[in-house]
Amino acid sequence: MQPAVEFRAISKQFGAVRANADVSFSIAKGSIHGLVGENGAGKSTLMSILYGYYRADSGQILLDGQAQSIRTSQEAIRLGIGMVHQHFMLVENMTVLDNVMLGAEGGFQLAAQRPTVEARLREICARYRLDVDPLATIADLSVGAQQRVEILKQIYRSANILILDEPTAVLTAQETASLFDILRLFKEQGKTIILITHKLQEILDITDTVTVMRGGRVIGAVPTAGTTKEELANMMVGRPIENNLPRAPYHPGAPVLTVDNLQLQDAQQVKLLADIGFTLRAGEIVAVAGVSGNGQSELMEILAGMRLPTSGKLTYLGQELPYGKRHDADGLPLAFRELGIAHVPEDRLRDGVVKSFSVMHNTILGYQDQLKNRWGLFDFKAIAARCAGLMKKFDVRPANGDLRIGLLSGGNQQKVVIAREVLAQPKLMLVGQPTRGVDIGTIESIHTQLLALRDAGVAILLVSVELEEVRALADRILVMCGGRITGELKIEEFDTTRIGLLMGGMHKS
Amino acid sequence: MTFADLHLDSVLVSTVRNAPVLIFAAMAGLFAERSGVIDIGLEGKILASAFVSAAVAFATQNPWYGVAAGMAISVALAMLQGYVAISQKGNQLVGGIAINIAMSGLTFVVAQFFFQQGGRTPDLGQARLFDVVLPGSAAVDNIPFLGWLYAHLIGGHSVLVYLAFGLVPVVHWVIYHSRFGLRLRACGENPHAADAAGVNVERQRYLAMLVAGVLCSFSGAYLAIVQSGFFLRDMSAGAGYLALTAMVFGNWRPVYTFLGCLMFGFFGAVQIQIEGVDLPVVGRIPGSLIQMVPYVVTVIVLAGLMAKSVAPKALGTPFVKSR
Amino acid sequence: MNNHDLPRWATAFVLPILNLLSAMLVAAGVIYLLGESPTESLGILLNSAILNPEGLGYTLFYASTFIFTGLSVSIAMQAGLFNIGSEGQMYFGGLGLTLAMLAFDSTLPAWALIPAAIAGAALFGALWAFLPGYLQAKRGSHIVVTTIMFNFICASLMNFIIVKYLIPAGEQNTASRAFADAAAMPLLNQWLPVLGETPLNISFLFAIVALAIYGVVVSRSAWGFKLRATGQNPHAAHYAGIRLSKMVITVMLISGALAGLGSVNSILGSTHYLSLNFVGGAGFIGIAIALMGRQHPVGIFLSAVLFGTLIQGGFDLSLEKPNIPTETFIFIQGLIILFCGAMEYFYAPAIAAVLKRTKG
Amino acid sequence: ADPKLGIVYDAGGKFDKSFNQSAFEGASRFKKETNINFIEVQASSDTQAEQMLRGLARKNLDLIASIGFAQTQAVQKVAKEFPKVHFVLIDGVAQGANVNSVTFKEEEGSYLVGVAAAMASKSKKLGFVGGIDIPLIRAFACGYEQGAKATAPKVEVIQNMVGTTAAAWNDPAKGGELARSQFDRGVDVVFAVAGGSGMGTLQTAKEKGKLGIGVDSNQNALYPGAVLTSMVKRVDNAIYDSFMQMKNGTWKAGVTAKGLKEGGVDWALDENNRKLITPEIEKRVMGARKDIIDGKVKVIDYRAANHCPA
Ligand SMILES: Nc1ncnc2c1ncn2[C@@H]1O[C@H](COP(=O)(O)OP(=O)(O)OP(=O)(O)O)[C@@H](O)[C@H]1O
Ligand SMILES: Nc1ncnc2c1ncn2[C@@H]1O[C@H](COP(=O)(O)OP(=O)(O)OP(=O)(O)O)[C@@H](O)[C@H]1O
Ligand SMILES: [Mg+2]
Ligand SMILES: [Mg+2]
Repeated sequence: MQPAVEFRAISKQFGAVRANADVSFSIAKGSIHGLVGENGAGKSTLMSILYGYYRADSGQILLDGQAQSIRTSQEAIRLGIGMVHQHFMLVENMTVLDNVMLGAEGGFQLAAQRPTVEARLREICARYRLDVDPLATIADLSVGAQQRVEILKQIYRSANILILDEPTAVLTAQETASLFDILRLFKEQGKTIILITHKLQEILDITDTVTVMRGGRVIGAVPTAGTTKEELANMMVGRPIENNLPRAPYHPGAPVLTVDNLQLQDAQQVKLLADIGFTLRAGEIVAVAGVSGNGQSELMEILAGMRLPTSGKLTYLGQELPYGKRHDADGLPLAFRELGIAHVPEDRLRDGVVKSFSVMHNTILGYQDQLKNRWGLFDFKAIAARCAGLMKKFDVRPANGDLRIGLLSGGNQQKVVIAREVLAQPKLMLVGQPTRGVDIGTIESIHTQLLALRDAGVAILLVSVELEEVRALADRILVMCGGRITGELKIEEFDTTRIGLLMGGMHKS
Repeated sequence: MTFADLHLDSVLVSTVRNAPVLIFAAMAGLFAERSGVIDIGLEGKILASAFVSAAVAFATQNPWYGVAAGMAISVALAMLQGYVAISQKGNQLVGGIAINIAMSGLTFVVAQFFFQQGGRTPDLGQARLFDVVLPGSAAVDNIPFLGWLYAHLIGGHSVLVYLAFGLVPVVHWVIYHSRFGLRLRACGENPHAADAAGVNVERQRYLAMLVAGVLCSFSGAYLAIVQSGFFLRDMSAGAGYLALTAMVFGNWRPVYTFLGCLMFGFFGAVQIQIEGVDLPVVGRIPGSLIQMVPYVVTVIVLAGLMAKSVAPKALGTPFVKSR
Repeated sequence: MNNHDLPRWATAFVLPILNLLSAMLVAAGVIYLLGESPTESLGILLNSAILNPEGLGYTLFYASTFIFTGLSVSIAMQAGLFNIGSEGQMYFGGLGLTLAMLAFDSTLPAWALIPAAIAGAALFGALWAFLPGYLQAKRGSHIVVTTIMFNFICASLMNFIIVKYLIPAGEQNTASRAFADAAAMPLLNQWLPVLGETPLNISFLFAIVALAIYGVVVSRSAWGFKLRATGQNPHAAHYAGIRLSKMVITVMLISGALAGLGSVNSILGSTHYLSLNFVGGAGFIGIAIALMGRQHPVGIFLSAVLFGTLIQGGFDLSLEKPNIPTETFIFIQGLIILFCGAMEYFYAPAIAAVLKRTKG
Repeated sequence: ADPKLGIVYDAGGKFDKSFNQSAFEGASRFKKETNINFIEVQASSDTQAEQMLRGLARKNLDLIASIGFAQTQAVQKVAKEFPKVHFVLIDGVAQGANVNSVTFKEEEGSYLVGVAAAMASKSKKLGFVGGIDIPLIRAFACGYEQGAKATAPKVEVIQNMVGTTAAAWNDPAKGGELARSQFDRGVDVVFAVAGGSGMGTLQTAKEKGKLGIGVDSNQNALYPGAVLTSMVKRVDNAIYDSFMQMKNGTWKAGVTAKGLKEGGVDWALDENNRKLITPEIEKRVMGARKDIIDGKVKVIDYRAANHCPA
């Protein structure tokens, strides 16, 4: 049978970077094909070429055996290709309906089309068991729901070849499972799916074949049935990956942070956090697990000083945290940093880095007042040296401090952020989604750093939707749902089912 | 001062007459900015179309040729702006301001070259657009209120006034209920999403600029061949910036923007009426201070009543494929 | 944005020169159409604005004001604020200066007058920028709109104050009385007689110092870092503990003060009195300068000198060539901004192609 | 030898429909009659005025005419530096043995058109549209009001100013709008003293079938039948005379205030407004004119009195 997609010797150069070098492989019709590789391996670039975003410098793409020149996304769409991008391609202030109609309106007058489209959407939602309200506004939807909208768009346009670039990076286990159910349904209908992910378990769970890329090249393409995580990891990174990182025995020290009866309401008096209470000790990692959007982010923001709680008592190393009589949290994070609280924000692109700044300047962010001399000026020689040291220690690639950080891959940006916060020698470290979208090699190195910090006696609060990550790092686990803590487990009690129930709001019983 | 001193009737008629310059320009800006292109170049386009329409109307003695020529120049400038913003991916503010400055100089130079009247065109005389007298106006003119309403507030304006007011629902419909508008808004909010959905972002933005050019031209034509009857250097006198303000004020939404334009028109008219009048409490406000009334009101309204204005998210950022 | 992989020397020198040439070419076309010789006109322009020392003096005199307004717009832009209000801030700064002079010019000694004038100008400039800054920071009122409004309001207010209070009895001129001679900024021709009778004064040196301080503060100081972080990514700035509203208000105060300082050169350097609408668009030119100079001190300096050249040279040229009205130079300013500021990468693909070919 | 002459216009430029233009016309008339050329420049700012004056003085001009009060200080300064050069300053008073300052009694001319307006008005409501609220404009307004009130004590004068920035002289739309609003309030004669903006005022008067009054130069011909008269301010004569005196060697320094008597201001009566000016009006105006010239009527100058009696 003709392969649905065939890449023939695709090459693509960005300046000095060979993003794709002589990439050739094919994807069978009606199969789910995995694509894995380190950050910056060239996966997204290849898919962008297929979707008409970029033009390859050389090489050919064949669809059903026909050579196609795909110059624009419009052409790709016409050829039945659909793509769910790593960063959602949705217009946030529009409804689901309008987002689906965008580019496929079916006529000049929207009003004439809307009822028909809406009906079709409802029908599709029912058939594929997609839980989406066509009239909801995107901004009001959870990440998972937005993901479903992206899929919905593709189904509506009856894409035959569906590209998913890291669709699961922001999803919970349940959401991932239901996404995979949909993909299986797709496959049954003879559609072809290309799935990019950094989670090898997912590759094993759902794909038929898998292609591994490294440095822009194809390292190998293997049937999933005959491979293992270890083999894939080895192919990706070029060395074996350690899953069970060594850690010192659990000996928690004195309490570092005590949260008592913390409450948070928004302007409309909706309770975002209710009755939160826990204690965090030196030398332990406490993970907050939960479906995203259940108050974890707010909790982190309050603890980092980025947001004020409505009420509650927060004691840090014996003193009350200085929320004081403030009207807003303007400038508060600085005070918290000075107390020794470091923060790796969940949304690194939004909060954690200034994309247009160099890596070196980003290593100053938040610590600008500590690094200035008495004239208020920076000593850039010293800062460059500091940055170089940091990049070396945390293996940031490329190790060039003058590069704009926006040009680094997500994983490397994350390393810079973590390195910056670790370097401040905090007593309390708040870490949000530290490995989202990061490749397995980098995950390993980030985890190693966090464990080293714990072993050095730092108290770490980790928010993660990845149960794998929680299991790998946590000493204790708090589960949140609906702004409340619904349960607490020791790591020995780790039990996916039980955690799943708690995450769904089944109260401690 | 009594209520009658306010001459509310006169104020309202004046509001209606003043607003079109702002309405056309603000609606033009709305199209451009909703597509993601900052249109600070409204002023320059108004001025250029005012000059060209006056000059052509004078030369041909036909106002409609003037309107058409004004449209041509305004569209040409909008395309230049589009080329800078869309194809060259240059700084949109710089592009717009460059056009404003260049037009302020060029209209004078050209006007001077052709007419030798100090950057003024000769009077248009019969080549002006005249006011429409609604049928039966004379008959009803004596009926209190209704006569005024029919013959003076609703009737008795130039065609362009009706066009301006008629434009508002049309723009509303196009922006919110047409394919063009959906794509337009998508390009201004998240061009990457629009692109991924198969919308040609550059084309869409050029189209938006085209519409902006057409609409803005009416503003200049109205100024020159309706309101004044000739072109005078720098006669746009900040109308482009005021229109932009009305648009920001209206949160980039057609109806609110329209209300913003009316507000400027209204307070401009009120200001005329209260000049030299003894007001309760404050007494007679000196002439020069009266001039600031519309602007002070705007600041107060912006600071006091309005929620944060939300610009289209991608406003001002050139669209570059790749995230 | 435009990533054409050009070497630094090409982006820093070749592109701007080509852009400038393009603008000149269009301008030459217009001058030709007006019936004059472009080359001769250019000669006159350069001669009267640059080569002739007195002309150069005037060029730099105008540039001194523009440097301040350019800095005013630039520093706000660093924080992501588009301050269109430098015009009004400079105008109001002029009032502060004037009040200081009217109060003290007969009592204070000369050495104290100039600092007093500077303080008055900066204070009032800052004052006029405060409310827009405050409203932006605390109420989210769009700074572009409020500063435009404040320009209009300032014009009215100043009109009122000058006419009502400052015109000396019996005078026609809509201006305050002239200040005591002691209050004049020392002219540079004292030390450089070659400058002849030009108003170029120590404001120029102040402007250079201001540029240097601006450069150091913005790119090397912690405060400048916070400033830029605020402009580039307010979320990250909040995360970094930068007090956004304080930053916005502070930078607007500084921006306004800088604009106000522009009046020191205009008033104490030349006219010695405050007159109606004395700013004459210097604040708006500051916007063009900030944009064209990319908010970089060297860029601001060069753009300011370029605009000074156009004003001074254009002025002389229109004297010699009556067919070329001064307004032609407003048009040329627009062209230069267009080519150098907005279409800066117009020639980049061509240069890249040439470089590629020569490299083989 | 022929004298070397120059004119420095102020920011309004030589086509400002106001005193700069009038000066230009006077100089042109001189040139036409004598074939002696003159240099002309425009100074956009006070700094430039000084620069220009000095530049011209260095060229050893014999006489430089500075138009507009904004050049007062500059003339004073440069005149001191170049004692051999002669200066004429229009609308301002500058010190110096080589300066002739020419001011005009705008209030007297305005008084006359005020009389005409009050007579021509049926509603007894008069309008005044000024450019910017500055003393000079107020002097026009005040003289106008005095003339009107002297003619018809009940008459009401509504005043509006176009704006506060330089744009106020170039905003015919606003000039027209102000007139409309005044007409709506019952005004039927409007006096426009607003440079280019005044064009909009006169235009609107014509459109609305009301009467406008022009200023500075004779604007009766702009909209024949709709311009009642013009308050002419003979800057042209002042310039023409100065140039002539220079040529003839009779030029003298000093301060001249030109009123009706000196022919500095007047009202305009020509074929364009002949039909509008009834014999009664003409008689009344000419009477007032004579009274002023004879000193029987004293028109208060707002600038000196600092308030308007009317
Ligand atoms: N628009 C671009 N301009 C320049 N270089 C680019 C561009 N896009 C990608 N690259 C380069 O191409 C390489 C491959 O990038 P790509 O996005 O394909 O990686 P990836 O495999 O998708 O990584 P990740 O796992 O992080 O998503 C990167 O090293 C990057 O430096
Ligand atoms: N405009 C660009 N110029 C240069 N390189 C780019 C550009 N855009 C992306 N890249 C490069 O492409 C690579 C992958 O980019 P991408 O945005 O896919 O990272 P990422 O996938 O976001 O990382 P993560 O998946 O962890 O979030 C990075 O190495 C980045 O440097
Ligand atoms: Mg990728
Ligand atoms: Mg990625």
